[in-house]
Amino acid sequence: GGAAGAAVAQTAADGDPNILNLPEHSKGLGQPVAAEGYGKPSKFETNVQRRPSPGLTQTAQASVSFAPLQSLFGIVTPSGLHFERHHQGWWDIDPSKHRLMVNGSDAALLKRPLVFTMDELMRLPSVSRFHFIECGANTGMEWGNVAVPTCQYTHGMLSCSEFTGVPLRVLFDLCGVDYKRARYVLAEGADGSSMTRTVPMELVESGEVFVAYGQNGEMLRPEQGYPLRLVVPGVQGVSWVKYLRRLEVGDQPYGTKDETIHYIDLMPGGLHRQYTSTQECKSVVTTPSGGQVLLDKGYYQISGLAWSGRGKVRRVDLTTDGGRNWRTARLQDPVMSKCLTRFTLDWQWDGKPAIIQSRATDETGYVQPGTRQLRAVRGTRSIYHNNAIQSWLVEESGEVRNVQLA
Amino acid sequence: GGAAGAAVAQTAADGDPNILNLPEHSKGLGQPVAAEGYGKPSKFETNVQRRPSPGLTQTAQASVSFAPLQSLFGIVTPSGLHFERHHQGWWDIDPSKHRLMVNGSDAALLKRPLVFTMDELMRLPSVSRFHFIECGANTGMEWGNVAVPTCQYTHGMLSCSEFTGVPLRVLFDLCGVDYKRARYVLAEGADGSSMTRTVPMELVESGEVFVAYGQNGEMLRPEQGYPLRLVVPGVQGVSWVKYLRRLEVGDQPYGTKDETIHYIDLMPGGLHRQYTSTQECKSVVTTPSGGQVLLDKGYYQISGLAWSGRGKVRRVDLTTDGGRNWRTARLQDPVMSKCLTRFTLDWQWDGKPAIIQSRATDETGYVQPGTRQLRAVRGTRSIYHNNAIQSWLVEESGEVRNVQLA
Amino acid sequence: QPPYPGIGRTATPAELKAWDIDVRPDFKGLPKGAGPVSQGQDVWEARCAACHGTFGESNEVFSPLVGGTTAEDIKTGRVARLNDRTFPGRTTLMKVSTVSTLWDYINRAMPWNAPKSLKTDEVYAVTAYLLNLGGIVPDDFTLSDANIADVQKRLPNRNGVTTAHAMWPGKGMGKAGDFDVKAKACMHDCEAEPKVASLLPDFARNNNGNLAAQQRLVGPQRGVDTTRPPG
Amino acid sequence: QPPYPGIGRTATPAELKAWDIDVRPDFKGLPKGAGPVSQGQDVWEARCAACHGTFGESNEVFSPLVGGTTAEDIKTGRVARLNDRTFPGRTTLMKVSTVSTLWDYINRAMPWNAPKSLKTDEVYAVTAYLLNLGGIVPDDFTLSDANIADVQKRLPNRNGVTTAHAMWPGKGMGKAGDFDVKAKACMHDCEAEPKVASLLPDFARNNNGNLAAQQRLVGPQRGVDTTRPPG
Ligand code: HEC
Ligand code: HEC
Ligand SMILES: [Ca+2]
Ligand SMILES: [Ca+2]
Ligand SMILES: [Ca+2]
Ligand SMILES: [Ca+2]
Ligand SMILES: [Ca+2]
Ligand SMILES: [Ca+2]
Ligand SMILES: [Co+2]
Ligand SMILES: [Co+2]
Repeated sequence: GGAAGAAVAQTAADGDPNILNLPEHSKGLGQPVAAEGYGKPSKFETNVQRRPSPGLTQTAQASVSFAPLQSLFGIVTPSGLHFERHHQGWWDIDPSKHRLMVNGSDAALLKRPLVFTMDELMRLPSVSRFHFIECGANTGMEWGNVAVPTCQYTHGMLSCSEFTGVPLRVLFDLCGVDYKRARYVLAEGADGSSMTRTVPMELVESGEVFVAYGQNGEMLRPEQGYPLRLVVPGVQGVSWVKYLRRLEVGDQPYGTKDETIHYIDLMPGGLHRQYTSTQECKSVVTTPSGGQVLLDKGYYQISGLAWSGRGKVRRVDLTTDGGRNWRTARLQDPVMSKCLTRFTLDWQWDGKPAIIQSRATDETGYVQPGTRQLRAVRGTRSIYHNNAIQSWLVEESGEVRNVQLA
Repeated sequence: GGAAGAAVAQTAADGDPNILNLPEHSKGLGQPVAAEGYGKPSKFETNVQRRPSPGLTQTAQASVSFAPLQSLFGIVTPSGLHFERHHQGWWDIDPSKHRLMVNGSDAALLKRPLVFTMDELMRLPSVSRFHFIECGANTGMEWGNVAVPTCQYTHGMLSCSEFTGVPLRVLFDLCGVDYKRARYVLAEGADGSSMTRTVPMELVESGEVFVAYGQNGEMLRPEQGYPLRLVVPGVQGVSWVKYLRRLEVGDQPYGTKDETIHYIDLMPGGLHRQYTSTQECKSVVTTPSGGQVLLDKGYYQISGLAWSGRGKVRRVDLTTDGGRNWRTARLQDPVMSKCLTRFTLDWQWDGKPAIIQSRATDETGYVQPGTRQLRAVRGTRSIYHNNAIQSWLVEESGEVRNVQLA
Repeated sequence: QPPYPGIGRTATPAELKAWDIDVRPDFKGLPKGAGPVSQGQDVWEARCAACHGTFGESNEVFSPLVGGTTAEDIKTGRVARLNDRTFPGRTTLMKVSTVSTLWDYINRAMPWNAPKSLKTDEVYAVTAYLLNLGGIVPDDFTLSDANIADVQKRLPNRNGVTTAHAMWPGKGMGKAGDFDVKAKACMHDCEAEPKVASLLPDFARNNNGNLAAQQRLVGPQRGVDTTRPPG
Repeated sequence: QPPYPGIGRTATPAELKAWDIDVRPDFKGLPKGAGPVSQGQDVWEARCAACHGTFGESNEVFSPLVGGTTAEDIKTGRVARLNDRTFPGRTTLMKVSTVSTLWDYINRAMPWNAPKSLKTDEVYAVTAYLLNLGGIVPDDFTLSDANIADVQKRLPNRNGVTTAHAMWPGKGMGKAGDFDVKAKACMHDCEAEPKVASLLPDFARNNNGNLAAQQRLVGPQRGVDTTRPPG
């Protein structure tokens, strides 16, 4: 193991050659504007990629690629690094041909079923909001044991963007939905899987759910559902139906494949919890984190992400001694509801083994549980909704390892 | 003129063929995950590019490319579309060889001049904050007359990102800066122009100024100064020195080329204002805006951006009758200091000519001026700091034109 | 006059028919039709077996569809093997609690590489075949809109789900607000026993590729070179 | 012990020398040296004239450096032509108020395609040549660290700048807080005269390229096709 090519300042007696010998870029003429009409990251950043986890899925179209959380700053996920979860592959759909239909399970549930073009949807009143999206299966590989080495793989089915779109309530009002009877919404995609999920009408009535076309200032990316996806803040990603083609209102939940065969949580005793949707309060330290090597003893800023599907993060506590003693971290502004919150804390590493954990509390008072507390209630076979406290062991060598504690 | 290929729903008697004939993507298998480890926008979005304005500069390396504000949502600018302003071209600098030096104009101004590697800077306590950056010359072509057709060219030297980096005060404290005497900071870049600008120590002491390596979750883009740039919230972009290699503290301003020969504002009477730095409160309607054609009469959501270099936007008013009557727009959360704020307002277009303007007020009470009010004080030859109210004329044909009023 | 004149138009009956394909647990949305197990076997072998195996047992492209259910389960409506930690994997038939889901999903999404290419009767037939493989319907069974509700009563895991939890953010079901896991935020001298119980074995170190190539080249740390042993 | 042990190290004298190249208006930072106008002309013709023109008059790659200043300006320290709206462009010598700026900028950034390639004496010389072209120093002048302060006293626009404005966000200069433009937020029946006074003439319609290709293909509007006449 050990650090791969740490750049140690080669300071000769009179100074650093990187200072004494002026670099080419200080002595020449650089590249023109609009060399790229749409720019790319530096060539020195090619290690920062989204990646699938080998062996996790048997196909690449019903699969996952994970966001490299260990290399991200702040709360916004660059759209090029947004995690992917497809069930039947992704498409780049012509928006001029895309349609959204709104109908009822029976005709009496609304006054008129409507069809919208993208031109029409983009004319309607819109909102822009920052929200996290987390797959219900995020950290699912870790219910029983440590399975993967880095936070890209443990927590990387998580991203956060500024989404823009039309509150679903606006569309439903246009259709004359009977909110008394219509307590459930079915969302359906236009891809091969025509992904379907049931959403509670309460979240539509609150104004929170919207049909989004924008993400981080531009249109959604094809991998994230271009030109239209549902945004269901606080709820697991599978409900944020991509390539959204249809919304149906009904008086019963729909028991779709991804709420009857998957995204059901196996409890001790053999019952499955069905329609588990909320992403409960959770956090993870991203710096330092598994697979990294600290270059030196001394000061580090511990940094990570916290979020809750029930509202704002209220507090994050950090320990470096495996949970005996905790300190409260700084929360970075802005702290927004159902959005990632970045936290930081100062740490002097003395070079001895240390176990770092973070524990988030949300505005409802819910406290992120430890692995043992979570397992005591839910066992280890739920697959979904693992929001346990993550532990990183910093070894004397500086190597950081993913561990679970007794 | 007229709309270029508006997608009208071709609704046959029994329905839209885009619904009746299932599209390929509903009947096939799409692309795999991580087809792109770093993803790109849809191929249908290629019109959304940053662009130089023909004839504005004589070279492409001392030049500008403008962000396509007319196509952006929310407040975050996608990094690939961030406006560019280079004086001697851009570079993709190896971060392992980049250094930051902090020194004093004379030795007594600090206890020790220091050199930092990127490894070291990225270990220090960091902040992540959303801020706009606007070139002091933004809208500069429009001081005297209408010069360019779209808000990409009138206002596109404007972008907004979540920046991450180290408060400059942390570095200055490490150097033992004598804040009593050292009231000015010189920032210097590592590119050919080795761009220099003077920054007031007050903004460092307030904790606002930071040396940034992160932008929208990833590292800065090469065009924006990778691996290090200064962030000076509220101050014109030229002070946000890219490829930052050196900071010097001094007891006098530095009279650099870009504060003595450029970025000086010519006033009536022939005096130049020097060291004009603050970007005063300003706003622009981006939808609808110049160069667009409205597809139809009826409902539109007017939408735009407001910002102030002195703090938060407090209010935005909108008119559709060229300034006779105004309505107050909705401000989109979050409203942050020295950051773009998105505003929206409902509008029913009756198909008659309309003149749309927005007028922002910031938390200091400063009201964005009209063209006449601004010219009455500053004339028309300032080049920089044109924050006048923008007017868009919607013609009966639906075409929107950039106009200035009598 | 609507608030947004000219935006949105009424969907036609043909359009609704083309897109409104969902089938609910109460069979609302289910089109009329029928298909026998024997026809289902033909469809299966022609259109499904390549991926899922002749008996739905394959793990090549996805977890097995069939297996792990018993005649006893069909009686109780609870799949006993869901409690058997030694049983490898969990098949579709072990989990599915509503037969509508099978019908709906096959109809909308299968075959995976040619979704929506099956005729309605073929969906009935191939669903019948899968149910037959699971011993839920006999070899001579013909599944139809008329008898599917009876089949539901024989589904092995039909009683295997609950909505009694706090994770449905609506009032229609579940028990919102009542968290099942109640942790406390202890700050000092907490009970925690900082003993490592699980970590990746050294041989698995490089399973996710060389981590040195998965971390930024600059910053407070590097990626560990997992092509070399630890230490 | 510093709060961040091991982070940052003291810069060496050689490093400071290599990078601390700025020259302030009070000439702090100016290295010793000298260069005559005649040598400056050689440097200019070899290294600068291709871009800026033999007499600094070219507008090919950048606005002209020289021109527009008079002997009278040298006396008053104010460039009169800055008030002459008919005078085309504003040259560098018309604007620059501190001679240190010229020296510093040429030293750090010119020649544009080979910045920092000039020797110190060459910077003195070519600065002298530019000043000579502007009639600020005589043909036989040798600019040096010893006499540059005298040249400052002859700079045509040396009295042409003010910091009396509210746009310096510090207290060291300017008058922060006192806005010069005081608009009011009238809401109803405002004085505004909504008469169009300026718009792009039809012949300039396509100057920035076809706007139809500069707008998204979908949404509430399209880009106007500027290859065709308006209407
Ligand atoms: C080309 C490969 C392929 C073919 C052919 C195919 N399937 Fe599938 N099937 C898959 C994959 C992959 C999945 C998992 C999709 C996902 O993850 O969403 C799947 C999922 C399923 C499921 C859901 C299983 C579960 O537990 O979620 C059923 C049921 C199913 N297939 C039935 C069929 C039937 C019936 C046919 C033929 C009519 C068929 N499949 C043809 C690949 C295939
Ligand atoms: C290859 C072309 C090129 C050469 C050679 C060149 N320059 Fe320049 N010069 C430029 C450009 C382009 C600019 C504007 C840079 C910018 O926008 O920041 C410029 C700017 C300047 C300026 C600042 C003018 C202003 O008003 O901002 C001065 C002074 C100057 N050059 C002097 C020189 C001298 C002296 C030399 C030779 C030693 C030289 N130049 C060689 C292209 C050139
Ligand atoms: Ca239906
Ligand atoms: Ca200096
Ligand atoms: Ca319409
Ligand atoms: Ca499997
Ligand atoms: Ca060090
Ligand atoms: Ca010019
Ligand atoms: Co999923
Ligand atoms: Co600039």
